[in-house]
Amino acid sequence: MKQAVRLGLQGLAIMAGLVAVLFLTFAAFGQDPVFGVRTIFLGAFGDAQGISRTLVRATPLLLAGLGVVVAWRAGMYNIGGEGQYVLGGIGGAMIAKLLGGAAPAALGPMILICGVLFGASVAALAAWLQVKRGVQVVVSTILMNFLALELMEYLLRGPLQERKKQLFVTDTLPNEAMLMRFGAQTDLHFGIVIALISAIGVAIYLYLTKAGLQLRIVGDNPSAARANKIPADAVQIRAMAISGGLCGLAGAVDYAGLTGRLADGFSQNWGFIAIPVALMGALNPIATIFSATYFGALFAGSEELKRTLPIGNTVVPLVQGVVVLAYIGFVTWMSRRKPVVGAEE
Amino acid sequence: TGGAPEGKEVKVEPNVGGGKPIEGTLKVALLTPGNVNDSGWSAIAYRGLKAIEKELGAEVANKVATDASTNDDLRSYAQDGFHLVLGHGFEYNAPAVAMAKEFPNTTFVTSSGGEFGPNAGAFRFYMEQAFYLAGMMAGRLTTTGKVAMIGGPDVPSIRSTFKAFAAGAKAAKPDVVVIEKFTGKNDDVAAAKQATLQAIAEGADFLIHQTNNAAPGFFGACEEKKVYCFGANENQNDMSPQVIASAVINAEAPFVSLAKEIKEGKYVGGIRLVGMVEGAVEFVKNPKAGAAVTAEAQAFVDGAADRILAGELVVPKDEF
Amino acid sequence: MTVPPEPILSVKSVTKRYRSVAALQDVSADFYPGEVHAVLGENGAGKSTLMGILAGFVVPDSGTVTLNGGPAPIGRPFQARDDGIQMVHQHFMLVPNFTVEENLALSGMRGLWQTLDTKALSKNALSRAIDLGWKVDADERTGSLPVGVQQRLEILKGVADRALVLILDEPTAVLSPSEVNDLFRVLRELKEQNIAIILIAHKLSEVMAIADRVTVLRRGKWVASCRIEETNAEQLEHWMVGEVPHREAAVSTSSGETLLDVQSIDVLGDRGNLAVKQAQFQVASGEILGIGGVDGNGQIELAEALVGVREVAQGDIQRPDATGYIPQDRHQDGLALGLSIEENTLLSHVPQDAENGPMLMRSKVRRWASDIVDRFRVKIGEITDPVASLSGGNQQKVIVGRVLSQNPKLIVAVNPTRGLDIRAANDVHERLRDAAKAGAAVVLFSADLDELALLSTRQLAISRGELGTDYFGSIEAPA
Amino acid sequence: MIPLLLIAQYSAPLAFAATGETIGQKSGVLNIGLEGIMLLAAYASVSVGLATGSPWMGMLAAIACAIALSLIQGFFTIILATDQVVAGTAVNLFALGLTGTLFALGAAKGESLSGAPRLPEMLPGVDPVLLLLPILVGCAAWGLTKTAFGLALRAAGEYPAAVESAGFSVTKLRLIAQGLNGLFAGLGGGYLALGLVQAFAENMTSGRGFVAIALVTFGRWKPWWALGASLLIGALEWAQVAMQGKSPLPIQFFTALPYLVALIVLVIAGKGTMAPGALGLAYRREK
Ligand SMILES: Nc1ncnc2c1ncn2[C@@H]1O[C@H](COP(=O)(O)OP(=O)(O)OP(=O)(O)O)[C@@H](O)[C@H]1O
Ligand SMILES: Nc1ncnc2c1ncn2[C@@H]1O[C@H](COP(=O)(O)OP(=O)(O)OP(=O)(O)O)[C@@H](O)[C@H]1O
Ligand SMILES: [Mg+2]
Ligand SMILES: [Mg+2]
Repeated sequence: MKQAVRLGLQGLAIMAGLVAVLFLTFAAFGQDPVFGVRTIFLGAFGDAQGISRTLVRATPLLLAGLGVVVAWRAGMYNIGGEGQYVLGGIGGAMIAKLLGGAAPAALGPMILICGVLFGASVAALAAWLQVKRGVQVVVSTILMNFLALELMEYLLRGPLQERKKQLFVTDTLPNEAMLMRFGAQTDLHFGIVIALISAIGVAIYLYLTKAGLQLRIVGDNPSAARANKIPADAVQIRAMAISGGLCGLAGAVDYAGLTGRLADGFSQNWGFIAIPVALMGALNPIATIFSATYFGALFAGSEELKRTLPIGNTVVPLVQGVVVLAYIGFVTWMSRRKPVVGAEE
Repeated sequence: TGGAPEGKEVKVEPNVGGGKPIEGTLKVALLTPGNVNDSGWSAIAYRGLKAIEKELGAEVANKVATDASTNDDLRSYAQDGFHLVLGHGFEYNAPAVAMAKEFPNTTFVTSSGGEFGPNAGAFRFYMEQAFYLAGMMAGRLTTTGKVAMIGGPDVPSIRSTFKAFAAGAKAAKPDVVVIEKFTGKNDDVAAAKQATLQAIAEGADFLIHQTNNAAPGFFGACEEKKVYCFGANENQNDMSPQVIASAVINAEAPFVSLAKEIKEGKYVGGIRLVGMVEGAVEFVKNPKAGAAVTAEAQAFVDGAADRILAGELVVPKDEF
Repeated sequence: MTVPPEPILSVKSVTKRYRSVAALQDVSADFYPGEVHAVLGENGAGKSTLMGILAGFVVPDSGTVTLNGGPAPIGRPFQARDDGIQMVHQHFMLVPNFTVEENLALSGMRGLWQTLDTKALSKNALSRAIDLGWKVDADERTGSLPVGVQQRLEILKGVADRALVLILDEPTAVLSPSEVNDLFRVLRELKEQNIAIILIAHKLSEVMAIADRVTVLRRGKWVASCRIEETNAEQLEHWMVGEVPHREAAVSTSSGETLLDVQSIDVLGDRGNLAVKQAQFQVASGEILGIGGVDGNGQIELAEALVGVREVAQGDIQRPDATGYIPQDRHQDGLALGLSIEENTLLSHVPQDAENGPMLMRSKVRRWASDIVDRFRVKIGEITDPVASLSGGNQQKVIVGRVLSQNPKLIVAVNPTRGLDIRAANDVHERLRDAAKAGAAVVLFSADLDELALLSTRQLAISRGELGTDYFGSIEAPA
Repeated sequence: MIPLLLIAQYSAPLAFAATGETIGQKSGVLNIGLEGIMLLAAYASVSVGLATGSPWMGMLAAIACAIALSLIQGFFTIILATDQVVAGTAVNLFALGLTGTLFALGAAKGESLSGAPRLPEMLPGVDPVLLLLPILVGCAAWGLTKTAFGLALRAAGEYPAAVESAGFSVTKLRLIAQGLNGLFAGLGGGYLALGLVQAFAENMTSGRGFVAIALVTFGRWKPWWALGASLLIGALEWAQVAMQGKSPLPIQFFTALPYLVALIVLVIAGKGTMAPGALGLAYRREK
């Protein structure tokens, strides 16, 4: 109980701190801070449109954030979420192209499955390269991000180009193949449910299954895992596959739920932002729901801001950078002050 | 799964007119693919928007819209009672036409794109005309027999203008070699310079570009190597002494006349091609170019321009 | 030898608290030049804390420390080092990827802003090595040297320059008997050079062999100090733990069925070297096979091969399905320190009834973990606390507990009591013996001859990857 | 044929950044914020160069800003011991947002960030910064292997506890390394903007910082090798520009080539055992 109160207070303190950071950032650039913070808040939570906007932004962040959680918990520093997200979209678009107009109702689920498989396979490849060839995942996934983007650009100009061969985009998905929408008033789609289910699934996997326990053991101490016959290499490759699968799912969900097509601007850096999302969620799948929502709100609110301020576009990453630094600084500072749990007689 | 309900549930639909004259302040919103300070594609549209604000006293708003936010942005502006929502790019066309069905009282117009509806349409800047003229001038003036085009991102609109430039060059000098390089990026100034230097090294002595934000790299290379070049999109004649002319889009005139139509309730959905005849596209020579442009070449190009204006010369363009 | 009247280093009534824990309470001691002064005590008695204060790493809450009659540089470890107080840490402070010369140069450097002459910077240390009769290859990669040699480097770092006091924290724990002998020879030599040597050790036989003077701590309090002649092993043990723990004799040889059958196996090390050559032996139910030897002679590789963690390059091993492995280094191989105590009890084995398909049954897991904590008397706060919050001994009990609770037919244990105090070590010994009595085959690797003698029914020695019988040295009596 | 000088010029930003990152990684710190630090330096070099009319002031500003941002990141990763990847990601976001916002504010006032003054050339095509590159790479290689500081710095990246016991502060060493990393990133970003094109555009680093991080592994944590790797990638880039239009392969294949080659080389070179032992691990002093 006391713990819950303390956590709650800490959460409040963090929220207050984050608002203060927003406030100061606006002030620093000579913008009216009250107006700025108000606009962001109303844009994110002001009405049904705002809330839906927040949830729509939070969806890929949560899915990719969960991907980061799973990989990092296994000691694999996957920073290739962006590339895996793009590949998820590519996978979805490929199956849509392959099936042509056939079975539009079954297409939605197929897109998601293909997205997962595409993301999972490259991430697993990166893991395999680390385990077998010593190529660090941190480095290989950076390079794979670039490669995924180039691949998408190529596909949009070749095999995946729309039917009329005029634009560098894919055909737009038929409505029946899109994920269920919650109303015509907003973009809110079924993806948020998929993301929430995934969060619960990841939580169950990590904390309530043997495989999840093994994954965390490997991440904490691969040497101990090996000495206890837990196949650390296989566990790490599996973790990366799950991680890449979730990031790929994020891409596929955005494709089938939001954009309905792939274009050069498909990559919106959700895969990168997912890293601070996961870390602010303390690498815990349930807490990641909240941090993804927070970031989603920041993006959604800043959409409103972009409509009104000339610096609206660029001030968002600035705020995010400051927020993440302030947050990790605060958390580290707190954990230093926290008394060490000792068990001395 | 299942698609979005077909517009049945739409309740937020301010009565802002449509088909009838608008009383009170006209509200116009603009979506651009990039920041409006890119001194390129997005900047053009912003100038058009500012002209609407000034000449019609309209309330204006603008925003960068990505693929993920396009629908939301179109819808939000419509819900906020904007009478005209401009999407500056082919990528907004399909979503805008679809969205127009849900908001019959708002007009959605995109730059480029092939779809339209009763309250939605597009106008296509016939930029190819100016590029064609630039190509002719380059073809006429080149001493190496090689001219070049430097592109940033590889997109249909840029490819189409490059085709027109190449056609113009060939029209002036049938055996001209046309070099084409893309950097693949919008903002990599160094890559733009690199590509330009390479094209010059391959022999090009007249170059045109579509590098948007990265244009300083293009001009820098031309200046360094003392070769002549053309500006694009905006009037870039002052950006470097090497610029002999610019292929310019004037969005002001078509934007303002469009806004007027909306205000007077006269807009009819469709696709319009706006080019040199409408004053939307222009090939502006640089008065400071001096001897770089021979009188003969200038006359040659002027003649072609006249034929374009007279409708005798149809410049090739891609559909997109 | 004569005892000079003045101590070189002395502490008066020092107290050091770590929040609720009083690591040291009102402790005083004097250390004299030319003497080996042993500091004894159970795990957590405060020995390392006291050494930390002497070497300037730890700032006491109260009390005074004097060096040569003047104030000692408290809290300024580098000043302390320059003043001649040198410390050899329990965990070596050597860069594994550096050459010996680079490591010696690193510790010989006095400033950063100079060009590097590793030869010159390591010259002192290397010449001391020759004085002390040690052969050291300056170009060898440090990490690939045996522990004993690494420890020599640590000592060389300490005595390279002016050394008045040399502090060694549990130096013998990692050494073979002959290496211990060599260390003691060197300590005696250094003693002759009038250096004050302070030594922490858990083994009384070693203390009796080398020390001139002892100080005993118990739970942070000073218990006794005296010259070694004035006391004996029993009394020291009494001072340390209050009562002398009961010791059982080794189990008698049993003639049960053969559970482990090792047929001329070769095992490769991490770098592809042949770590174990043609090992061949059997262990029967109820038997405890002791394998002695110096660290780095193939024990780890053999142990890992026995339990199936490492593949054999050649030969064959027949082993029962249920095997338990107590690895040598609990932090490296035994525990996932970031996970809870409960989760660490599942590290080597998840009990069958706690598994339901892929799922873990929370209540069953909790019961399994609490059982281990209860039966092995692990002192914990909450079972969901991180295992890192436990003291070294209690961490070891978690490992021993989870391994023995799965009722393995084969137990392979490597130095299971290293660093444990007498009482905790006795506990572990008893558990292993019980397991053997209950019919398991036990293979015990230990560098500790006493432990081998106490537990094993049969003994082998391993040297350079080969198993033999006559390896054991013995500890020489003081000259 | 691409003149070697051009390859050197256009790979210099990568080479500066990769050399700095090599120093940083040798001390145990992975600097994911490299991209952002270069971007800030690029902005500072052009805006200050234009404002003062002096390219020297521009370069100085680039270096100063890069070091400052690098040390801010160091405050988090080294002093507070937060996760290095997250802090670096945050720094990238921060720099992208900061430079973009300043650029937008300037553009709104009608300021343009092109046509900055350039540094005088010492030899044709070689300005003092480019000349500095081999000198500084040499200094870095020499400093890492032939000075006491280099030994301590490498030890801090391998086994920090040993450094502390030898009497040197791991925190201080890593901060110095992070500062040097910033210095090099500043030169790289400044050279990219002021040296090569005398102009700034939003996000003009276009991933060069990330590629530089990969080049450190590619270069086996050795400054000269990092320079070599940068030159190789630079040569590939030139080759792709040159080959464009002369081959039926899609443009994207060529633009992907440098990343593809880097990845393939890493796979072939195999086991990264050369990586510093404590790379990416925060060090907290025991008390
Ligand atoms: N940095 C610290 N923070 C908190 N408690 C500490 C710290 N260092 C030591 N202690 C506590 O102080 C007590 C004495 O520890 P110390 O390390 O001096 O014991 P020791 O006699 O060296 O034990 P061992 O034989 O296990 O090495 C222990 O209870 C320990 O938990
Ligand atoms: N988080 C902690 N809080 C309080 N005391 C701790 C903590 N972690 C360790 N200690 C204490 O610090 C001392 C040293 O810990 P460690 O685990 O190294 O024990 P050890 O017996 O000295 O082990 P080893 O011989 O393997 O070094 C122990 O006495 C332990 O109780
Ligand atoms: Mg101790
Ligand atoms: Mg100990």
